[in-house]
Amino acid sequence: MSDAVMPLKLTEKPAHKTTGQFEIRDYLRLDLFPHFLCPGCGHGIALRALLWAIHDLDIEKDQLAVVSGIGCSGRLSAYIDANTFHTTHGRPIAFATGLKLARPDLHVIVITGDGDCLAIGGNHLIHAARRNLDITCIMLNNEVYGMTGGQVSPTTSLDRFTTTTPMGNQEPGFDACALAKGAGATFVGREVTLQTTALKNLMQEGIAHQGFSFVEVISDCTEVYGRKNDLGSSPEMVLSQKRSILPKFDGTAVDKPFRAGDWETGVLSREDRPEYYAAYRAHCHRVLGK
Amino acid sequence: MSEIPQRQSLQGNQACALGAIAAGCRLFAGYPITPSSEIAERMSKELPAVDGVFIQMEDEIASMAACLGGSMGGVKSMTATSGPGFSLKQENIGYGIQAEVPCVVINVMRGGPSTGMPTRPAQGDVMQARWGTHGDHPIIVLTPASVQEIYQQTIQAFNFSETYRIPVVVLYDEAIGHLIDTVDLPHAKDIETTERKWASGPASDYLPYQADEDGIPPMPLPGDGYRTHTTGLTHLENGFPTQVPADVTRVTSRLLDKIENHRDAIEQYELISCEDAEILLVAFGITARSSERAINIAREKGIKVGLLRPVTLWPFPEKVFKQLAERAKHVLVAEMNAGQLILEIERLCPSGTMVSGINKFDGESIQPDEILSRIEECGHE
Amino acid sequence: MNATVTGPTNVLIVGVGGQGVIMVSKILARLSQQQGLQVKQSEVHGMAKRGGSVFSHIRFGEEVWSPTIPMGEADVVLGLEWAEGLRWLRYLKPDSGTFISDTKRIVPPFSCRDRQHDAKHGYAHHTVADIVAQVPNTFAPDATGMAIELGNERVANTILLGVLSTVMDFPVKDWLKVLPEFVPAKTLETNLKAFKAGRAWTKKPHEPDLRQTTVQAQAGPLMRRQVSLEITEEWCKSCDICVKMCPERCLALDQRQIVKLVKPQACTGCRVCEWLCPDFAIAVHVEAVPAENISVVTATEVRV
Amino acid sequence: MSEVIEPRVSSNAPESLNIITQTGQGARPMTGNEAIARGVWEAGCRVAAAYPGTPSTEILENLAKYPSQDLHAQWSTNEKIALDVAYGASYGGVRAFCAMKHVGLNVAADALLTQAYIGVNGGMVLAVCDDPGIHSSQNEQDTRLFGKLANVPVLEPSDAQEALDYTRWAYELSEQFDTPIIVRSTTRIAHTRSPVVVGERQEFESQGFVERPENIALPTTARRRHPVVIERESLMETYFSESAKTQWIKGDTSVGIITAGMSYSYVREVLQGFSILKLPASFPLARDSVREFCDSVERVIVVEELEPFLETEIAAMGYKVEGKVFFPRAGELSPELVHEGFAKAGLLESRKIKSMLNFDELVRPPVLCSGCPHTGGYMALRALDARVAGDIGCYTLAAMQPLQAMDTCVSMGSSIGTAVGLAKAGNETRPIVATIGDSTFLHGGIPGLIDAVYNQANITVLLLNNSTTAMTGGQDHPGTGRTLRGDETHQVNYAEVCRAVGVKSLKEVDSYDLGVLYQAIREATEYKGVSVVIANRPCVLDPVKIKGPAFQIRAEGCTACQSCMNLGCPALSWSDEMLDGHHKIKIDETSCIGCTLCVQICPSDCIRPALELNPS
Repeated sequence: MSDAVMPLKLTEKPAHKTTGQFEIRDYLRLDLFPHFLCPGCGHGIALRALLWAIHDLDIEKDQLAVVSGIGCSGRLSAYIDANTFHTTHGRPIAFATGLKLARPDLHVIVITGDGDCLAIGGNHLIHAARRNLDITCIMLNNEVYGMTGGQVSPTTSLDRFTTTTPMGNQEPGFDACALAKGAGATFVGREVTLQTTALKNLMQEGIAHQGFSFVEVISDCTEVYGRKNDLGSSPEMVLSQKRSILPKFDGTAVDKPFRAGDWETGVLSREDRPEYYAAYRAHCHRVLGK
Repeated sequence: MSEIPQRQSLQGNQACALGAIAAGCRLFAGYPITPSSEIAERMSKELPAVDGVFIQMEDEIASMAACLGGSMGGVKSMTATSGPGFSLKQENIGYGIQAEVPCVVINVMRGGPSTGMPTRPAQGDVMQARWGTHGDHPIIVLTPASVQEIYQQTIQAFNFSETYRIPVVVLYDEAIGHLIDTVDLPHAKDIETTERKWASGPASDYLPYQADEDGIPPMPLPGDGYRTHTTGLTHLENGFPTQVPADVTRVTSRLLDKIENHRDAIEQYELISCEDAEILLVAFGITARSSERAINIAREKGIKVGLLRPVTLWPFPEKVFKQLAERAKHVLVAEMNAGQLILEIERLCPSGTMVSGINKFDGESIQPDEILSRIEECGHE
Repeated sequence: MNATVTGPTNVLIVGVGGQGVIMVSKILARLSQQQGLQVKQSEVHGMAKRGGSVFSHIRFGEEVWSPTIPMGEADVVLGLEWAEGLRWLRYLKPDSGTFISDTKRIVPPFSCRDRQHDAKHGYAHHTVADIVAQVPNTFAPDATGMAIELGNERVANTILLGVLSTVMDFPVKDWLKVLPEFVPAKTLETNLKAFKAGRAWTKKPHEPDLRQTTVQAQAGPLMRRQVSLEITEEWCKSCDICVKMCPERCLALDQRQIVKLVKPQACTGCRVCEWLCPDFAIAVHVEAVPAENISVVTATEVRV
Repeated sequence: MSEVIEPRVSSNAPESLNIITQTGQGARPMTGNEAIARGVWEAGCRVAAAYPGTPSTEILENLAKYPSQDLHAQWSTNEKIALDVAYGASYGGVRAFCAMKHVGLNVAADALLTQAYIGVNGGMVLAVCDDPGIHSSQNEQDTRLFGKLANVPVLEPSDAQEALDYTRWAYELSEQFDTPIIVRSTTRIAHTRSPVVVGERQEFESQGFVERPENIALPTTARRRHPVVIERESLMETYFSESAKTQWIKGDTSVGIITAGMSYSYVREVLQGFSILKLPASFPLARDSVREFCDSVERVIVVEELEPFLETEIAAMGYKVEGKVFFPRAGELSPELVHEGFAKAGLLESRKIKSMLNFDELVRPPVLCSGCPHTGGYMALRALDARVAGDIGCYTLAAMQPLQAMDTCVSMGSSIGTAVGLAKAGNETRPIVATIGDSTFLHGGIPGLIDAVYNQANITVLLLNNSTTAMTGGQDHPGTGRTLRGDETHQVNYAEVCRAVGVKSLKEVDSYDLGVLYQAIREATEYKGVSVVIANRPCVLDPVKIKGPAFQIRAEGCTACQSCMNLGCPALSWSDEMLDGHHKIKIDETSCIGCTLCVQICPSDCIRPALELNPS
């Protein structure tokens, strides 16, 4: 095995870059377009934000590895002109773990969905968060299993209808960010697709972060979930994302208080903790006297 | 000229780990399970010294995934488990086969089904190793019968895996896994290791699943500028999914042919006293060791019995077996299960050949006299 | 027979809704009434609290007929806001009028309406120095700033009232007597301080503050930015997000339900459509073009 | 007719304004509206009703300050109801009052024109405030013409003192001549403060309801009454000619100026020495006085605001009269315009104002307040590209930049009918939405809604419920659950009203919830038939000034897309910082009330609570 295959020193990541023309086409596999997502699917907006962040971080496409799981979110990796891996249901973080350990020089980004990440893949999420390996996990939360036709997911809101909750969902959902933070993720953030630039900035920070970063994207499934729950047209669903994230504060309106936010957005937590691979390698060297 | 090998007293599982290191394995992702845990333990000690990475994952699924992930990154990777964990790994073994990702999976067999008998040997995973994951697929399964052979076959497994871009299973039972024996460890330069066929040439012309004449496509290394897509979906030569029947037939056939067409190079076996055997005994792993003893005694008694010990359990060494079976009146299959390999034997035997099994699944290995008595029964017919 | 114009004292108090124009007017009206003069005070409100311009005419003298001050006849124009003060300068007696105005700027959203690249503010561009050059009797304190220092931004009008008191003939004690009738008891002390601060301000020498009030000038655009929208028809899935989210309502779906730039002159190249298109069907290109090469500022559409 | 030679002498200042009913102690400063209210109270009026309308609103608000045992004062649902209520009281034998703006009289006209035939039991006075210059109206119609049409006398005070005096006088005239009387005010009188000497309240013993045939308007009674009305007109012409309030200011007889109301003040302001005839009533014309005056001067010039009403009447008497040839027919008069008119007439030197003090004028149109709940609805309609039939209220401002989300606006309550017509025209491709405020809905919207349902019109009605009559300064109405005097009363439930008239598609939403609002309106427009969306949020000014925690813009996050500027929120303006040729935005924290509308629109998440950005 040659050294070239497995560089062992941690590569420095470039600092933030705020300017520069971003042409998304430079980052796409154009012959696959138009993409397969439904009209108005928020995943497309999230994908733009991700590629924009990558552009602004000046990451070489050759040095970028995108690992995805199964579901609508899983399909996104195919559209990115990079080293892309469309893996098995729930496992992208585990795949990414192996990949990152083998190739710490690569920027490894996981694209996953709410079902992929929190249900079948929940175990991998929490352990990856705990280890703090330098992976960025982007979870697109549209509250539903869109690819399989709209079944209930671990983030489906209460009373919402899905094909497997014909009488309305009665299971409480996960707060994915709280879960990730609780499990030890050293960078946790959440943003909605409507706030594309903020989403891009959050992703940019997440990718630049040394350690396991978790970014929840509030996306929308207009064709399956939206239709089933009467959530309106695509623009309405995008707009209504805002309703759930408005800043919390006490109102003084006469008849009723101003709306309180359901979710917080932006960088929710950040922690300085040794990155897994670097720490592992350094420790081994220390013990072995290298 | 080869140097004098280093001789060590080793447990089977330890030999496996050393074999892996010798083969160039630099990433091990595992999850503890009896009776395979010593492999992980030894790997965790060996890998840092060679700048490799050991990681104990959260479960066997993740172990398998991480193992594939490491390999996709260009590093020889391995995982080790036993039956229950092997079941969990099947999902991603399928991915490895479909996406053609080399890697090595060690399965140290124990009693089953389910939790079964963790500390007792068995050979019940023959069919799971072949058909454990869904769909039509090829597989390579190696089954060493001694501690020395564990060492060698682990290296062989990596070589096959790298050559044919396929997960390779090394299947042995608890008895050998925990057996301590003297092993000759060759000097590094005397160990033949195979490197993956990497993609080269202009990226614009490159199709990640466009096979060479040997049926095996060169693999892209991330960072080399090929920027390909890897998927578990049935995919075209360009790596992107297809559902067009003709395309699916073509690409899936190639996957199958990739192994089928290289049987001669892959199939390995050992023949003992088969030249004139009228009774052909087929056995592998620890059972082969009992069988050898039984044959020796039977031969002393004048019974014309021989042993075929498949080393590649899958693909099964068909050609040689058929030749032997032509001559044999009786074929005996000894295995520590209720009859698995025998199914393949029955399929391969010419009609009229008597096939019977020597089966045991009580957590004890099959003793030579048990085999001997069955040989004698056949000999007296 | 010659008719002559009679001359009561005319004070025009102007500002923006909510600044306290009416309170200042009432104080002055009361004061002059107490001096035994006839007073008329006319105001237009109604729209005032909707952020509009508020003005109040105060006329007092031996005989007052019209409630409004003829143009060019105001003895004092008192502005509670800079641009409002300037707006009513036309009413000031050209030779002898006194102009008193806070330098506070309340920029209306309307003056920020130009959406084109390199657009300029519509807010008044004259500085205190510009005005002093034309109206020697100008008092332009930063009353709001002084009021904030006193702890209550709302007493800026009382500071200006203090300035006003120095140019009127009424005795100071009368001013101080009227003030409590119109200000809330709890702010009386601050208001009295503010009144005195206003008076004191006029005693100090003041250089016209050249930094005040001028919106930071932008360098003249030698280059204009040309916007073009690249629409990939084949990729558009008619989701309507761009159409509904475009701040300028430039976009629409055509008969084939494909996005189209329908109001090119309104497009500012803000990129919101590009950002929110889940299908990457819109790309906004902004290119710098020499200004002389552009006759009409309009975006173009490229369909691919 | 009296002769006045000396100018009036100012009165002494009052010491206290505290006790509104107090009399004596000299003159006190009052607006015209306060003075009319005082006159109504002093006249012993027992019932007063009005619908708010600038510039008349404060009359009833001031009346409500007088003791409730003295008089009942109420907001009515519209001007016609107000007039009916007042007239009912008059039927009942007590003095009654009704106030409205000029266009309000259009609504009440149906009742008024017949009341003129019926006559009065208790004295009946209407104060109608015109709005020359259209400060806050949809036209500048001249109420004097209405007086003539209705055969109802029109008194024209020229300042606050006269506003009080004429109002009291009007009651005497009303009872003496058995007719309702209009006191016509204008914006300048209504909102000008000048000293007023007040009087005491008269109390009357009511004679109760008087049964007379003309109480019931039937063809037979009307036919009998019309000649009586005509005769009354000529009786009053004589009366006014003999009245001391018709003033002849003796002067140079080369020119005689005939004027009334506010115009009189302007004339006195700019012109001295000539003969002036000041008429207290524009209708019926004091013909004898006019004749005598005209005969005494060489040249007759009429100075009047708006229509050439007096000019036409006097010309019809056979005199050569000049007026509108010098003075504009449109817009409000001013000392400048009157001066220029006299200059044209050759009486004065034209006054050229030195224009050195001319500066760029800043455009500062009235805008919807920071946090105005109407903004959200129009943002949604704007995005929906709806054809919007607007109505009268603050929200009419949404027709202007930047919202520009209103296509029509006619008169109170017109929106729904207009929308029905647009729909029935059958050629509109955009969704048709009528927008109407809560007060306007109650005023004149409900019949329109019934019409829409009855005729199965395919329209959407957006009821902008801010729980007040905001445009006129926050008056109560039947939807607020409070009366003019602040007492609790039944509160109209709009949803029930809509359902009761047959609306099947109905949704109530929060005006600040942009996403939901948009969706509700969009779905409503897709409904076939009449759909109603009720958007609820209280006005941010009235009855309580709302101020929540302010927001601020994180400049580094602002992409200068200017999406938020479409709200037209006065708290938002450009900052000096620029990005890609566009100004970034800043928020004036003192005016931001924290409604979150801009936060909901911002695609960059750069608008955050000020407290979060500056915790100190």
